[in-house]
Amino acid sequence: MSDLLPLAILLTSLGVAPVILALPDHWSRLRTALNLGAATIKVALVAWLSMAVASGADFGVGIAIAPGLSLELQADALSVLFLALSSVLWLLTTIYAVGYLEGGTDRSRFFGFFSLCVASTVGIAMAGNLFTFLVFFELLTLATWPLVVHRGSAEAHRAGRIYLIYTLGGGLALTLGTIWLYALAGDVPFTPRGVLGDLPETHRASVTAIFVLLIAGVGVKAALVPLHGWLPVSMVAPAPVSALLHAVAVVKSGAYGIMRIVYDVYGVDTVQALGLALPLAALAALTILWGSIRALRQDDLKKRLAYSTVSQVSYITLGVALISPLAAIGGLAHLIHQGIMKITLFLAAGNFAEARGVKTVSAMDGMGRLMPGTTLAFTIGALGMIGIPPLAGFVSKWYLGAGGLDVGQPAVIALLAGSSLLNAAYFLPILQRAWFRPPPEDVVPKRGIGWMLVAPPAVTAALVVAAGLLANAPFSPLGWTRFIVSLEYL
Amino acid sequence: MIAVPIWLVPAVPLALLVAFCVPVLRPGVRSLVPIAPLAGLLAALADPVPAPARIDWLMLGTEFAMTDLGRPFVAFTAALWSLAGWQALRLLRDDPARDRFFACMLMAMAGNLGLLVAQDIASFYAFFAAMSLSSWGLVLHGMGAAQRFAGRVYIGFAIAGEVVLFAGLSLASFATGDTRLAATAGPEVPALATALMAAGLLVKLGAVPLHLWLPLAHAAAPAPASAVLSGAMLKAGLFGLMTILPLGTEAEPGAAATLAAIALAGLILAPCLGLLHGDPKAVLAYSSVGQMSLMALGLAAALAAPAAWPAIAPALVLLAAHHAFAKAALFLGVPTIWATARGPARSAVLVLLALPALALAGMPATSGATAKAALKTGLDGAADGWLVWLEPALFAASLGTALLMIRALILLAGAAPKPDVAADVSLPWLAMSGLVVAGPWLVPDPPVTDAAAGLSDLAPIVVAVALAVGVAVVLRGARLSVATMPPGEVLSLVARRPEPEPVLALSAPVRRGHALVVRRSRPLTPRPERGALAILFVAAALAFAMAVTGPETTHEPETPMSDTL
Amino acid sequence: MTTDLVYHVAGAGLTGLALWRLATCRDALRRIMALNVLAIGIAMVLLASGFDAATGRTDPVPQAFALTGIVVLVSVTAALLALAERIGGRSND
Amino acid sequence: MTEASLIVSLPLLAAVVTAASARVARPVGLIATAANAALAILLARRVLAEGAQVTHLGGWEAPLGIAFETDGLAAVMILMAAIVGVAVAVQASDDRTPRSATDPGAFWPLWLATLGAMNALFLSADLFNLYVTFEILGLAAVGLTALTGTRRALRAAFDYLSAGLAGSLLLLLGVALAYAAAGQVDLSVVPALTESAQGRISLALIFAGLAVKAALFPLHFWMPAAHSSAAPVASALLSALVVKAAIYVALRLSLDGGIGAEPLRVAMAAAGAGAMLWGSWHALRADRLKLLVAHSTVAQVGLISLALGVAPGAADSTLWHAAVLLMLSHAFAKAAMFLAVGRIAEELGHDRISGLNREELRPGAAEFAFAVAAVSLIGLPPTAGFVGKWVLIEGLIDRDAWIWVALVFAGTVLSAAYLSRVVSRCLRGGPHVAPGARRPQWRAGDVAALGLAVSALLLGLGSALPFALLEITVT
Amino acid sequence: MIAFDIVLTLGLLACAAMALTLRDRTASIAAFVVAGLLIALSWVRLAAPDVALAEAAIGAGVTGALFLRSARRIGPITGGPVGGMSASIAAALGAGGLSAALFWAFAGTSGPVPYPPLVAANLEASGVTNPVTAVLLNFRAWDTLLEIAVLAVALALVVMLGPAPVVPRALGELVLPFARIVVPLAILVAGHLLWQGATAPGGAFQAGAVLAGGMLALVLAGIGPAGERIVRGALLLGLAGLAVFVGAALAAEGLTGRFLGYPAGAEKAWIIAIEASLTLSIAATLCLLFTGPVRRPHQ
Repeated sequence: MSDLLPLAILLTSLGVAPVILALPDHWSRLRTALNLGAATIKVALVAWLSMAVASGADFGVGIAIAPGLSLELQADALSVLFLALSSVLWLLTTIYAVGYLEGGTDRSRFFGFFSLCVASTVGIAMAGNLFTFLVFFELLTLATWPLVVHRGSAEAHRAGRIYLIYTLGGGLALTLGTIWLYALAGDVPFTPRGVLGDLPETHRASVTAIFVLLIAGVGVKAALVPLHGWLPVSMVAPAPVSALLHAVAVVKSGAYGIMRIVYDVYGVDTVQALGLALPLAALAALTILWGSIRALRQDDLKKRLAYSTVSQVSYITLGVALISPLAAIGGLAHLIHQGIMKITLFLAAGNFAEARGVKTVSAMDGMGRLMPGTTLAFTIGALGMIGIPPLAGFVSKWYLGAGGLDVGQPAVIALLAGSSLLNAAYFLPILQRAWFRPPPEDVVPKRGIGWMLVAPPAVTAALVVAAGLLANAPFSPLGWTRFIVSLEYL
Repeated sequence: MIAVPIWLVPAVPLALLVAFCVPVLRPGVRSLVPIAPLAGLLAALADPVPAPARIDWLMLGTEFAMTDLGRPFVAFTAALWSLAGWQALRLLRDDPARDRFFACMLMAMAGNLGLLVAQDIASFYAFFAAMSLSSWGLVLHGMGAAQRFAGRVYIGFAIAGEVVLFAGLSLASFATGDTRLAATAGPEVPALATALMAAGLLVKLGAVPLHLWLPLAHAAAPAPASAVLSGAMLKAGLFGLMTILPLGTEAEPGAAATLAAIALAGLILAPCLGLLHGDPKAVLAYSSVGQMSLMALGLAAALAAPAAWPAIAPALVLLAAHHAFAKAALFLGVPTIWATARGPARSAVLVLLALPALALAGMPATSGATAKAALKTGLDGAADGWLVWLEPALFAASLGTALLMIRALILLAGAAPKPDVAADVSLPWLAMSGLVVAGPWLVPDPPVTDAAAGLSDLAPIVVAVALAVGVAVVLRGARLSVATMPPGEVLSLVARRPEPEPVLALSAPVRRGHALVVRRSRPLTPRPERGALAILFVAAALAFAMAVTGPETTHEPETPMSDTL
Repeated sequence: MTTDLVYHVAGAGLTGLALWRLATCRDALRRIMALNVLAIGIAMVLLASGFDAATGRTDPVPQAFALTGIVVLVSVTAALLALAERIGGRSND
Repeated sequence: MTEASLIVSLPLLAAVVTAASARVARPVGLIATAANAALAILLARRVLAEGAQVTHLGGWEAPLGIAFETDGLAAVMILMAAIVGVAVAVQASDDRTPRSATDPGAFWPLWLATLGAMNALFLSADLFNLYVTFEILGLAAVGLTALTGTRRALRAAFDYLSAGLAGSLLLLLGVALAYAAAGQVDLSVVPALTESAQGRISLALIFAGLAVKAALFPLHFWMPAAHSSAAPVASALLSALVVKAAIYVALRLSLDGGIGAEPLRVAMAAAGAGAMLWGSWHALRADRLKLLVAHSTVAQVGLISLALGVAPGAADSTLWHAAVLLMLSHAFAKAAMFLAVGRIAEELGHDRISGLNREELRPGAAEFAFAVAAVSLIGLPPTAGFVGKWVLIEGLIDRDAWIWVALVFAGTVLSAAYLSRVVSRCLRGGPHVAPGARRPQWRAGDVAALGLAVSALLLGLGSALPFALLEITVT
Repeated sequence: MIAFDIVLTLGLLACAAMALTLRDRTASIAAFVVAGLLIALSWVRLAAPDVALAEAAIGAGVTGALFLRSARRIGPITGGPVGGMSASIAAALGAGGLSAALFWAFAGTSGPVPYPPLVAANLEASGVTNPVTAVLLNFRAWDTLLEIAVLAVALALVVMLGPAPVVPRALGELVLPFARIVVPLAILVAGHLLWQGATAPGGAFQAGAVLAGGMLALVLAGIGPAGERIVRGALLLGLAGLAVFVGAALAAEGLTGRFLGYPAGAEKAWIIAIEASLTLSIAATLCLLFTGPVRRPHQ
């Protein structure tokens, strides 16, 4: 059984998806039961898996597709990190989505594709080789598209079209890169410290070209600067979608992809030998600043958060690109921290929109008084993003800074400081409006929101605080990333 | 004495804060606010200093310890927080947004106490950030336009300071390789790291070029908050500097000169700008800037002559404690003034207020005198090069403070009473005044002072009184009134949108007749700030010239500017 | 030798003629007729190449092919004509 | 009774029975299709177990008699025809769907004849025999096209039959020339043909005939009208299976070295590329669903022939495997798509793309099947189309044929463009969805379409089986 | 004799050209039938008697009849030549080039001819002496089976399309006596051809065609009953041929283990039996292809 654990984790959501898709819309109790059941089982299985992986066991199950091609699922330390993030947050977001979509149309379709998305995210996490990664990467695009256009309005479809163009374009680049690599190197399993052997010497030009293609393909989802256009546009999607997918699942799979490519396909020293680390770091830095600057001017709350995601995800890319164990720890930890912080913000933003119809920053006056719980969660998330110490953001920024110095790039510290300032510049005004402005007189509660909408952001906010405070605990995200990096960099 | 675990010091306020979130517990917790810091006080006063505690799983491995440097700081900070909390309870009894105020206050209290006992970089920085961010809440409490403007300026400086401190700390911790706070003062820490850390802390200290937020914040915040802001939080900056600067190890002439220049600028500028303000709390704020610059001067001296550090350290601590109590007494006095109608009650209060004012001015037989004397003796040991100038600087400081005190008392005397302020606001103020009076006896081992020094202490006060009387006569004769200056002298120029006329907490005394600057017939809007601006740039240029030339070239002919002082 | 040469000419001629006609007329019936002529042409070429002038006999296998070709041709022609009638019957486009 | 002989004769017998009495047509048709599927599976297992077999009909050796070559390739194609056939039969058996105006039971004999002809074609190893099987296939396919009896369908059927006949006669001419040049007509003669000039001309004629039959780009004029006006079940069979027969024969000849001649390969590749671009362009501009799907067939056939064109004969075994896998995935996906289109047109009453989204009718299982089939057609993972394109591009990259890689990607992008036109319209609705909007209830057609679409998806995962079979092909 | 061939070829080409270019339908069909006959003659010249017989009966006879029927229903040719002169010139050049190439290719071939010796060697094992019948019914019986399948499918297609049935109008009084003579003669000739096929040119297809001719004469003369049941019977008979052939093939495999491998010794009997059933079914099919099925009630 132990070897089939990855498959079981994958099937908990992959198997449930078609069943939910087939359910008629008004069977909401059964659908919710299925959803929540699958989510809790998955979290339990992931917990068991992480315990096992921590004690050194490794898992692998695969089927051969064609001569030289096989779908492999494996669970190593890095995949458990991403697995934990996506499974826990999926449980919370499912609860939120059930509350959020009360009385909406096409709910079976929504939840069907929702669990399909998570299945593909889990698949991406547990991919054993580049081919499997590509398969689930594309599956993610297909599964997220109907969610982006879920509202069915013209604007949603415009966003859907843009989203599809970007992600399919990226998918094609990734496919070309992967096929080219397979043509040169045969099967490309993910093995710590790379698997290219002597290829970089013999085929230097094509290996570099492949790297560019792979990073471009994955970079679309990691929202690196020139390829980030789809993220703010797809904010038209309902709140749970933008929360789980555009802040956690899709964007993180892009960053995770970059990690896998740099660590497990090329290997850290090959990337450095090819001189590709610096441009990638520069691109990440550019994205960090660009995202924050654009976020300053967005009045729409979700768009501002979207641009902040664009900037924050590039911390991870920066951590990976700075070839140093400390930066790697920072980057990997930020994968988790940014996830829980950003989902708090998006869920809170969803509550504001749902309960009070507040969608823009200028309308946030006095929200602290009207919705204290959600605004507190939003504040914790925002402060975490800025990097205020007791919260999670500080820990990853601390390690990123240390990593930058370790590589002899003090500019990283300046970058981190600058971006913290920018983060403060676009988050603090919101907090100031929410807490220190009297609410407008004519506000009328649009819809009383139940516990299903309030609880998830509160829980994730608690996670943010815990991840920051208990950073040094063995099972905290930081502890786990140290365990991973020890494998990668030894 | 009972052994208080060291980690309890920041934990009690935090626990109260968490309890505060539960609505049903709120009234009970609110009344506990003044008692929260007492855990810190007990820890500080406990005879066997509580053992250091190391918690590995918290943040990046936190460590708490009551160092002998931190002990006095914790003591006076805790006392001050509890009295301010007590008065805040009374003052804001029927303010609808008081819960938010108390939440911010608890967080600031936890941050302030926490950073004094934190021994590792991450938790120090965490408590430091918590303190400055939550005090932003205190500044914004009034929710008026002035509060918003002050808040924006405050948070801008605070965040910039924090980010710079973060950069410095990470550079230092990387260089030394370990995360303990003490290590940041180590020899192998690069100069850039120390400079960055110092800059971050100087913002909190309120040193001159970075002081612009201080008067604004103090004027805008409610009185108890201002008391805590200037009394306890500024001292946190000093405490930080004392831990990160390599004091007592080797001479740092360059840094010492810069720090001295900043201090001198502050000493001279603070009184000038303070006098122009109509709001007593702003005047008191400027006096805090002056006092903090004095302490910075002490640090500069220690940097220049490391040998003198063992003498200067206790003096600085004493000076800090004395300034904390005196300034808090004055700030807590303001609501008392509002609560008492004009007449005999107010004059009694004014007399009682005169005590801390005089202490601040260095009146002999008050804690101020002892503190200044201690500083003088400490500085003597380092008499070389520009240190010679310290003597006149101390004199100027006392003179400036005295003038400011007089101005403040005059303003307070004329302040209109506010009916809605409860009478029992004065109790905490009385307690604080008691502490000020008992100051010299509380100090465990007062430095020895000779009688002669006592006389020379009196001189500045006498000169100040004379000057004040002279100016008053001249003004009354020419029927001129001093036009008050809008707060945030430089920043008010850059206000983007025409801020609505800031509604000051205290309306300036309206008097017919001519302003200092005769208004021309053309409806030119009065520009008193331009005058002040000129003074500002002159003083800064002087200070910079002083710094660049450095100690070995002092004997050249000074620039003419300094003679006119 | 010359006999099968003559019939090669005939076969090639018929094929060319049929193909030319196919390319230049739209009327259903004449197209069907052209296809028939084409088939006959091909059968002729096939049998001519199977004809052995020396023995005067033709290889039986191409004969079988030709026979099969004829039967297939008639069935397809019948189908084509049925379709043409159904279309033509309704209205002349 | 070996599976080979049974699989060939059973459909013909069933065709006769179903043609004889319309009353018993449906049950017999269903049983026959199921039996055929079982036989196909048995055949594949036998080939896997014992490798390729040659059965000489009537006991006569190759040049004189006709031989059945049941190797991996034939087994895969027969399996394809069987599975698609089962799904189509399931939809056709749903008698509530309005059948042809002429004769409700007419579908079954024509379908069984097509099935029998295809099985015979896949097994036969004789050029003339291929010609005769092509004739049966052509006639039956025309019958399917004319099933609906509308004027457009009849006109399209006429054009299809005349083009088909012209194609077959060209093929016959090629066979005749092959006989003249090499003296015999079984497949083993093909390598000899490539030496002499006459032989190469005969191969050229044969490929021209096949190109017409396969509707390859310049000779495809008849196909869009035929496939779009036929009944949904019919067009599913036409696009998915009948077109594949001609491509299969081209592949079989290339495997025997027939395609060695350079001009033929370049012609096929160029025609393929042209077809992709032309088909996609017209699909983008089509306003009716069936026309769009028909043009997409032209494009996909182009892709497959491109794969064949660039594979330099049997020596390089990976590229033609890709072509076969592309054929398989296209067969499943296109059949599913046509069945889905049929169901959509039935529910909506029309198949105009612009009118796809009607407020009172929410998208049902058919739209979902269409979407899944679209994913397989575009060639996104994990479908068989993706694996096929993967193997193709990997082979091309090995050969540094970058132009063709670019073309394949262009084809993918274009297909994504014109298919997303349709799928995005199915998801419209949003706020103004009528409250009483119902979802079409499930019908046999939905089950068939969804089954096929999902099998196209799963074929990607299970493509180890076809690859194993293709290993056993006799070259 | 070469002169005869040349004249025959020229005549053939002329008739074909007339058939394809004349605008009057009946004239072109007449030319087509004459061409068919000339082609039958050329098959004789090319020593392929079986093919000549089939060509005459099916190529000229049945096809001509079908054309005449359709011509009457479709009406005169409308519309001018397609695409103007330049298109036809281009088409002419193309066609000319291709036919020249074909001629060169076919004339130039002198490759090996393995079939005649093989057929000769296996002739007596095939159970019949006529090599063509041996090839058709034994060596390549599979081709013939599929050919019958083509016929059956065509029949099914035509039945499905359901064109209007031929309504025999009175064709004058000569038709009846003509039919009285022709029908029995046709039956006799068909029987002879069938039996002779085993040893000499003849066989199922030629016999079937002649029989079909006889039936057509009956139908046209209006003598034969045109009732629904008779037509259904003919349809079943038409389809039965394929069923019998496939059944025989499977039975043969049951007996000898070889698909279409007739049991040793009894090949002639099996072939004759199959040929008999084929003759009947071909006759019925061809007749139905011409007359078309009875109008379906819901038409």
